[in-house]
Amino acid sequence: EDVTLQLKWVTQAQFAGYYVAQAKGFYEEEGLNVTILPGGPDVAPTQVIAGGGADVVVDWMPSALAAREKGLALVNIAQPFKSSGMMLTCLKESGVTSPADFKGKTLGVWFGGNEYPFLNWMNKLGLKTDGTDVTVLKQGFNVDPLLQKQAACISTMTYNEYWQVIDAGVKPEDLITFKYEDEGVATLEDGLYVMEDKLADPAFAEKMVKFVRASMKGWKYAEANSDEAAMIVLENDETGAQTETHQKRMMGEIAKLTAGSNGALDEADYKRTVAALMSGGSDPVITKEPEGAWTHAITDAALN
Amino acid sequence: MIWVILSLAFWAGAWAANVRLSHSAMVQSRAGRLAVPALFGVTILVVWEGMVRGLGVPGVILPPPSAIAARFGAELPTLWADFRQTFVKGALSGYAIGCGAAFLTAIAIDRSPFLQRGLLPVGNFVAALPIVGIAPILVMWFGFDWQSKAAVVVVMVFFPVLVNTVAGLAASERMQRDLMATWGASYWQSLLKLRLPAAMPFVFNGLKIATTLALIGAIVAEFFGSPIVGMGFRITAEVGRLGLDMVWAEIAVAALAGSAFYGLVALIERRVTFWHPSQRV
Amino acid sequence: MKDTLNKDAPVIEAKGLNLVFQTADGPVHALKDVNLTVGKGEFVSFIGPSGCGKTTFLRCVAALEHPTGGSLTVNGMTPDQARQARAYGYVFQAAGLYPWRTIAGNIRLPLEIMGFSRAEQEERIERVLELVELGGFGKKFPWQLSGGMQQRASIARALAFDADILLMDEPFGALDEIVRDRLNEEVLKLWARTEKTIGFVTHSIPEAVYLSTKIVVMSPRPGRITDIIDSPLPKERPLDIRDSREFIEIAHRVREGLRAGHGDEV
Amino acid sequence: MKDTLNKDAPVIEAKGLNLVFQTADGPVHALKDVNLTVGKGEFVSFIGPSGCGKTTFLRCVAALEHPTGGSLTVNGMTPDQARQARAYGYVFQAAGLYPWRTIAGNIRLPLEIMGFSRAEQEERIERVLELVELGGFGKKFPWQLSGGMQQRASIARALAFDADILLMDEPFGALDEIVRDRLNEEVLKLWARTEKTIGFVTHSIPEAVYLSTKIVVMSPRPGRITDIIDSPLPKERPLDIRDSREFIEIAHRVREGLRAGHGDEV
Amino acid sequence: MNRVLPVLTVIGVIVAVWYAATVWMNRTWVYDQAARDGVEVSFAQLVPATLNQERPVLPAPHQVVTELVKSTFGMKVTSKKSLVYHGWVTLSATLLGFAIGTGAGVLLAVGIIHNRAMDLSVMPWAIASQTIPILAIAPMIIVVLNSIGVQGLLPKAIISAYLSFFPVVVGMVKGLRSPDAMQLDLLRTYNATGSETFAKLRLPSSMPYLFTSLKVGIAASLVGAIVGELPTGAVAGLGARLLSGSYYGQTVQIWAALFAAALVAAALVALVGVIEGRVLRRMGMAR
Ligand SMILES: Nc1ncnc2c1ncn2[C@@H]1O[C@H](COP(=O)(O)OP(=O)(O)OP(=O)(O)O)[C@@H](O)[C@H]1O
Ligand SMILES: Nc1ncnc2c1ncn2[C@@H]1O[C@H](COP(=O)(O)OP(=O)(O)OP(=O)(O)O)[C@@H](O)[C@H]1O
Ligand SMILES: Cc1ncc(C[n+]2csc(CCO)c2C)c(N)n1
Ligand SMILES: [Mg+2]
Ligand SMILES: [Mg+2]
Repeated sequence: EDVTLQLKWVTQAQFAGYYVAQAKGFYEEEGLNVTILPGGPDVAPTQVIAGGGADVVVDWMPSALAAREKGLALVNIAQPFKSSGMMLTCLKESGVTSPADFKGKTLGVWFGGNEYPFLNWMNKLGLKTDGTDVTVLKQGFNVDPLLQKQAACISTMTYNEYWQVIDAGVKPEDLITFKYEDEGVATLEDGLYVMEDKLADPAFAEKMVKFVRASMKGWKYAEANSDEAAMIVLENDETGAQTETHQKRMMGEIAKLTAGSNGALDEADYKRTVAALMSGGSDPVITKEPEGAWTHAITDAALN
Repeated sequence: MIWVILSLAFWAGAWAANVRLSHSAMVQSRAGRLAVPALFGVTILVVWEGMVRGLGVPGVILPPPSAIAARFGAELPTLWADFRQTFVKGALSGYAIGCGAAFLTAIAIDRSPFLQRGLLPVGNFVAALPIVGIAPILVMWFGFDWQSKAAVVVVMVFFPVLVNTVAGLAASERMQRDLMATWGASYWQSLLKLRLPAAMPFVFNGLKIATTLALIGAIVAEFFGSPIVGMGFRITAEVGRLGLDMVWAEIAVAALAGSAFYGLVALIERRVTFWHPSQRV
Repeated sequence: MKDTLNKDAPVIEAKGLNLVFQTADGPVHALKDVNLTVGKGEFVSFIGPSGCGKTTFLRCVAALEHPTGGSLTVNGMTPDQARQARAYGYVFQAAGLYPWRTIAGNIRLPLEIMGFSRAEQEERIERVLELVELGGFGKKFPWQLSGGMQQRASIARALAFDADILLMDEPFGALDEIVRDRLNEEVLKLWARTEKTIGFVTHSIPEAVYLSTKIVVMSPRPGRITDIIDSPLPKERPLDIRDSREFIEIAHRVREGLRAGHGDEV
Repeated sequence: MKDTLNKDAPVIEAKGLNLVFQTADGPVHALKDVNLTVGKGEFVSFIGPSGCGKTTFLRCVAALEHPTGGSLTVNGMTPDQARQARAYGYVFQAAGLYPWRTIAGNIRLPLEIMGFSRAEQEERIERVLELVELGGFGKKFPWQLSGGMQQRASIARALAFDADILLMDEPFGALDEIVRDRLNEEVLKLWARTEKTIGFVTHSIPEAVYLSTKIVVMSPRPGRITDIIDSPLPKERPLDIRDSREFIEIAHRVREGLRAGHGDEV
Repeated sequence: MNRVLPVLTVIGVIVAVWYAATVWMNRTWVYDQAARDGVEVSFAQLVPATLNQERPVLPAPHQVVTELVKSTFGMKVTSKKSLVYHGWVTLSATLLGFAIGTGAGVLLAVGIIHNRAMDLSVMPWAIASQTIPILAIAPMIIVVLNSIGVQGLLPKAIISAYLSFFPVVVGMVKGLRSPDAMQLDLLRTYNATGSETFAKLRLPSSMPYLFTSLKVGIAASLVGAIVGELPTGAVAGLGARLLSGSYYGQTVQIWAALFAAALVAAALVALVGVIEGRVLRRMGMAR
């Protein structure tokens, strides 16, 4: 049975579980033939699945819920990531010591569906993002705005961009970070989503059960064998741009985020995410409580 | 299905009407010459709408023109702000600086065949550098606001204008140059009175190519970092939230602005090079 | 012969002039060993088969080509110096008007370059347009005129600034016989009035004989002078002088010269 | 009047022909009320000042322009039908050779289009190249030839496919007198041999008189025929017929006709 | 070969300016690091420190060249770190796209000159099509093609074709219209058909124009192929190389990929130029 998985970003340890499951033959054991499509800045997983280019996608919940409200009925079938790895990383020399200092500063943010947690946080802090309180910079693919001091803070992931800043020669003690988890504004990250209408087909649901089961096996293996997982990812990187040290370190950080999850979505986390997204000030990401945006049916079948 | 058939029927009808129109006396008039491409454009929109509806293409993949138009109407202030940021600040300033610099450079190297022989191949090489590679670098250098967009535009328009202007400065006929020589005209006199006028058709060729490059350059550069306003910014942001109708509204603005800009330069060209045979039809 | 015209030093003096063009297919010997002396106020016609170097010689005189051998002086100076002294009015084989300027604008161009005052420009444009019978066409653009009218405009342009030496390369090639006759008369009148030195290329034997004080017959490959005929015709020449015995005799001699040069080439 | 030449029905017959060009500046009356009958095997020259409509008339005959009034038949058909019957050989005012074809290739072009066999193509090319004295130049490209040679090549091209009607628009304008004389003789020979009907535009009075059985004198704005002169000269014409009394008389009449037409316009 | 010296001179000047700029643009970083470490740097220390940074704002020329050479010749061509491998991926999409774009452009041009309705209606829209930011619609094209089952090389080639057809249309229309009235009239006197006129007059006379636009078109194709690589997950190709270099802040890698792209473009343009020379010489149009 063929399954196509569309990732949210380029091949890296963030998606180690899937690559491990494939390399270790976990998918094969389930009788699945899985194709993993890497993503990138120009790939919107929601659009790919809407176009029928993938059976299942990895996406962040805010963007998936926003798409659902736009009429694209995505359903969360599993949530391998328990906690959020997103944070704002600031240069100490910019004078930021706490969120109270954001006022008047320039902050770098990812757009393209990743801006919601940030906007929600700023709303909570009572800071306007239209340039009156903070100046928002749509940051590109890299950490240059911080290194060039074009921004006081930029968005980073604990497992990736933060280390690029460090690799660039900035010392950890020159930096100050604000994790979304710690600020109480975290939203759910990498989950698995499928189309609602397809899920109604029992054969497809069955296939997804197998897929989730094998994927979670992959994740747990990756958590336990961090370095091996990183090497597997490296082998799958077609661009040849990844480095071993970076991926090993990333895998270590990723393991911390997946640690708390057995794959099933925690309803409390879901509620928290929805509440955060609906409170988004004048421009909430979603306007009404989503219905049927997640199911335990797959994970229940897969994990028992 | 009915939508598909209707739109195909409309296509056939419009095509027949256009063929008729273009052979009638109407085309002699200005209105007639505008009617044909307008009808063609309307046909594209109707077929698009019919196909999207008839084949049930989801709006998150390709929205129908009606939805785009509705969003366009609803978001005019945003579109205007984006247009000002990207087109007026980024593209226009870059266009002016880039074309101006290229023109002056062309005149500067005009006297030196040595420089021309050396600079043009290197210039062609630089012009072949893909903008998707240059844009991130320039954003890193010039910051994320419009200045870096203008810089990208400058890089993009510089060489086409330079190459065309240099070619144009060599375009005067030998006999015309010889005439200047028999009158003992100075370098500047023959530049001003002969070679620049003769170069104008070429210069405008470059200027016209540069108009389309300018807008594309400014938008693309925004993909690599921008403030939270601008056409490129809006496109990335809206793609992420599946606001495809807004994306297409921005694309429509880009196409309208680009075509208008091109048309304006073509109009100026008509005024300036009225004497050229290609303008005399 | 009419040596009295050579009032003082020769205006154009070519001694053993040679010009070889280096082309991709090898050298082309365009002028070989050309010796010619032209005095002030002379009217010299050049005649010869296509490709024999008539244009090339005129271009050398105007410093548009540089001889590869021999010496050439104009008013005792090098051709380049003479050009800087604005000694030349040149009418090319094709009209060569600038399409972005009106007829008047074209005639004004050399006047602007030579720094004539605005008023004088207007006055001169008016005058030469009348001379070539184009009065009233000053505001037209070149492409709005027929070929013959364009050619006349280019003659007017060369006359406007009163150069000492007028070089004309088949100026009347595109005109019909009647207009040609009329313009021949005009040129003769102008020449008689102003004592300009004129170099004139033509393919027409009657025209050459009618206009010139000196007819230079050339032959091609490599271009050289085969005959120089000093005309005994008087300075006043009504059109019917063309039926005179003297005229017919000179024409005959020119034709013979041409025929001889044609031996090797069609 | 050599009416004997009109063996049967007229080849070209124009009755009250009018042609008005609609231009941006208003209408241009290029041909007004032109009446002309040309019999088979006649050699008709058109002469008149620049812009009088000579080219336009020839173009009407060849169906390249369509009259706005009056009637015009060619071999009893409309010009368009005659063109479809491939009745014309046309030599344009400029040589108009295709630069990407050799001289032979240029001459082959109409033969290809008219579907001659390969062997016959070769044979004809050979023959017409000899005729215009370009034997051996078949493999050259046009720009490798002088202007005069190019013009001869374009004449060869028009002769290659033996059209009944040969229309030539100032074919010898770019040539010097000697070559011109020689080609005039050739054309006459060709005409005498083949009994083609020839329409011929020229600015040269002697040329018109020397070649034609009929000389059409035109005057401009609006273009009309002012005189039609049937030549009494015999069909065999040595070059020195030009010194004969008859010749000079006809030339005189043509010149008078031209001068009259020139009254209003230069 | 009288070009070599001028080109070398210009390159020499550029390299010199580049080195100076390298020192200038990278100096902030050196000073900042020094300030963080609390030490002073002299100019003599500054220069070497700016020329060999791992993440320079502007890499020094020798860094780029080293990287270029290393990733071109320094490894197996099948390696994913080899520029030859990535260059080939891009090149294949470029060539396919160029073929499609040229074909479409020529056909469109033929339509335009033979059909007045097309002439009037297509040109303005062809111009408008080029003002659309391709980078914005490339992802949509990929998704739409994907949904009808087209994957792999073709979607990239289509984006590449989108950029290259325009110059070809413009050049071909100009070229096919370049015969003057007299040349056309000549064929009418032979009563030549439309297709004979096309084959024997319009097509040959359009050749110089065609080649000029092919040179523009093939460079545009390359840019299109690179742009097309980004929304396909950017897994391989020079575009992927640019992007991943950018994403991981590997400035030197970006510059190397950039130069590789320009070199490929230059080589392609030169190749078209050689073919142009051959063809035109055979046709007798090159003098
Ligand atoms: N720039 C040049 N390069 C190479 N050869 C040239 C150049 N100019 C002229 N020639 C050659 O020099 C010779 C003389 O040319 P020139 O133009 O002086 O002839 P001409 O007597 O004026 O002929 P025509 O009566 O046709 O105008 C010709 O064979 C010509 O091909
Ligand atoms: N296509 C056209 N459109 C408008 N006017 C035209 C056109 N062709 C010719 N004319 C005008 O018609 C008149 C006759 O032109 P034609 O070319 O027949 O003159 P011609 O007798 O051949 O002159 P020449 O001796 O200069 O060749 C001219 O006034 C010309 O300007
Ligand atoms: C242009 C662009 N930049 C950043 C992200 C954000 N993002 C989403 S997942 C992920 C992986 C973290 O290493 C990152 C960075 C994006 N989607 N698009
Ligand atoms: Mg000449
Ligand atoms: Mg004519």
